[in-house]
Amino acid sequence: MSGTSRCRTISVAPDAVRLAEIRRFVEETAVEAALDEEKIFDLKVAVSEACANAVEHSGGEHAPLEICAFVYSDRIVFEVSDSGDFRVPAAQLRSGRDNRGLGLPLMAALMDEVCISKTPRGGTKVALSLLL
Amino acid sequence: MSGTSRCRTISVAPDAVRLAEIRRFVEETAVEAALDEEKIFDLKVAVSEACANAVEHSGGEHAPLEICAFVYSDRIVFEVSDSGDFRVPAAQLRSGRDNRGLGLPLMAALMDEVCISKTPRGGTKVALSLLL
Amino acid sequence: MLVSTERLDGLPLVIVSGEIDHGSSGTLQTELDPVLDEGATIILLDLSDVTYIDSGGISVLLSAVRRLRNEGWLAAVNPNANVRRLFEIVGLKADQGFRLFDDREAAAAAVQKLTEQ
Amino acid sequence: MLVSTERLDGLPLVIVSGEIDHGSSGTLQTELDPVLDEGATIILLDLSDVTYIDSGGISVLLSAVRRLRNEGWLAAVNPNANVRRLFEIVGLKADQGFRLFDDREAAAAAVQKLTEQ
Ligand SMILES: Nc1ncnc2c1ncn2[C@@H]1O[C@H](COP(=O)(O)OP(=O)(O)O)[C@@H](O)[C@H]1O
Ligand SMILES: Nc1ncnc2c1ncn2[C@@H]1O[C@H](COP(=O)(O)OP(=O)(O)O)[C@@H](O)[C@H]1O
Repeated sequence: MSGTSRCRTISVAPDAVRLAEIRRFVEETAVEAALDEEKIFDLKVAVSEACANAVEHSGGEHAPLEICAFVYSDRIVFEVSDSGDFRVPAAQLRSGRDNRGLGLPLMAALMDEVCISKTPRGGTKVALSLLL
Repeated sequence: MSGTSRCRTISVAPDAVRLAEIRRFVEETAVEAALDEEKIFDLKVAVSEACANAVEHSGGEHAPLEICAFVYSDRIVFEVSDSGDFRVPAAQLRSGRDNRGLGLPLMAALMDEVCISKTPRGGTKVALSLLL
Repeated sequence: MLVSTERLDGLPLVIVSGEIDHGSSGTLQTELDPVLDEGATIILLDLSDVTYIDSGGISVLLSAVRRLRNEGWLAAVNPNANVRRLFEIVGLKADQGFRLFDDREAAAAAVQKLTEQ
Repeated sequence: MLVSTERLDGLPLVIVSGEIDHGSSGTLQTELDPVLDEGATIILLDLSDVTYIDSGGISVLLSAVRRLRNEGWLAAVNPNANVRRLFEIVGLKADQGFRLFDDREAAAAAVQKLTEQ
């Protein structure tokens, strides 16, 4: 990764109704970085999926989600951090999981890189990168 | 990531019967890096899952899988590369997907970091990292 | 997201506008359920004014497609280029329970042709 | 991976050794299917000599658990610490169709107690 990064952060309550607001943040950042419409759409989807997972799976914590945007000269990166462990979907959930399990594959299909990592304080961070 | 890396690579035909051989490679590398038994087991599972996905989903290509091991002073990383696009599971597959969709979540739950990225030549690379 | 249901040539026509995401997809599901329950085999879904969709919305469409697949289809009308691209990525476009049309008339004509056979 | 089936106190006892992965799990499935098909409600699965398992093997166990869940359970006997940990991570340990035992006798005793009730 080359170039200096400009970093912007928002912090949002873990509720699916806030996803639209997060997408406005993605859109603004991506428009400023002069991305084309297709890439902006893909980033909105990928960030929404990561945030929807954090809302659903981070374990009923009330801690806010943090979304950080980094714009480098060759790529744009959005990091979504929550305060819960990454979990394997429970067996009960998995039967009748007809429409589940689309989120992570969709992120990976749309982005150039998706990194899922443990944060030092026991949370989960998903970093979504698109080359410019 | 600090320290010099020692890098070892193996190249294996994309066939599930070769997974045991890949695990021997993981085990040797991890034992040399003095990891404990639990971490060695977790690495074997994560690398096997990534390779099983490459075998199943990389699209019937006959190109071999490449597995590269990097040992840094603070972490060990295994990279699994195949020559197919990352794909979203097909709708047909998704109904009756009772036991599917365990691989990626298991990797993320066991590792400190999982990165899925597109390779320059249209393939998929999964990098699995464990802190030492 | 806004959603309403009308009829076109006797077929249910569900019209959606705005963003279909994990927060709003439940409302779409609630609109589609009674239409499916009353036994519709073809549903027209006008997406002209949908600006965004993700797996939240796609899950709802997949459920409908699964229920319609054996006897009919879900007809997505005029999704924008990005929405269309996403339908392709998730495999909806290749599903036999799903069809894409450029406008309502084309969808209705395809149904007409089907009933004439 | 090696697998064979015996009987203990009239119960099917499936004994596995080696590594259960995406390459070998089909063999385990093939061994379990007829046992499930003949209507067993409790299956003992001796994992003492299993050195490795991943989602390939876990999928097979989950299918069995799903079939047994309403009337009985799959009894995993003596898995090693790593295998046990994986069972916990994937939620098997908390499933009502799954039980863990330290040895065959403990498993058989639990069944005995059940039938005495
Ligand atoms: N932020 C997160 N925290 C904890 N677990 C997560 C998180 N994101 C994803 N997961 C786990 O990964 C699984 C797969 O996620 P995904 O592919 O988005 O499908 P779905 O959410 O429909 O199950 C989830 O079911 C969950 O167990
Ligand atoms: N190496 C790969 N190449 C292409 N697609 C992949 C690859 N790995 C994973 N995928 C996609 O991600 C989906 C989820 O993978 P995973 O969680 O391991 O579950 P499963 O393999 O059981 O479907 C797969 O169904 C596939 O569509």
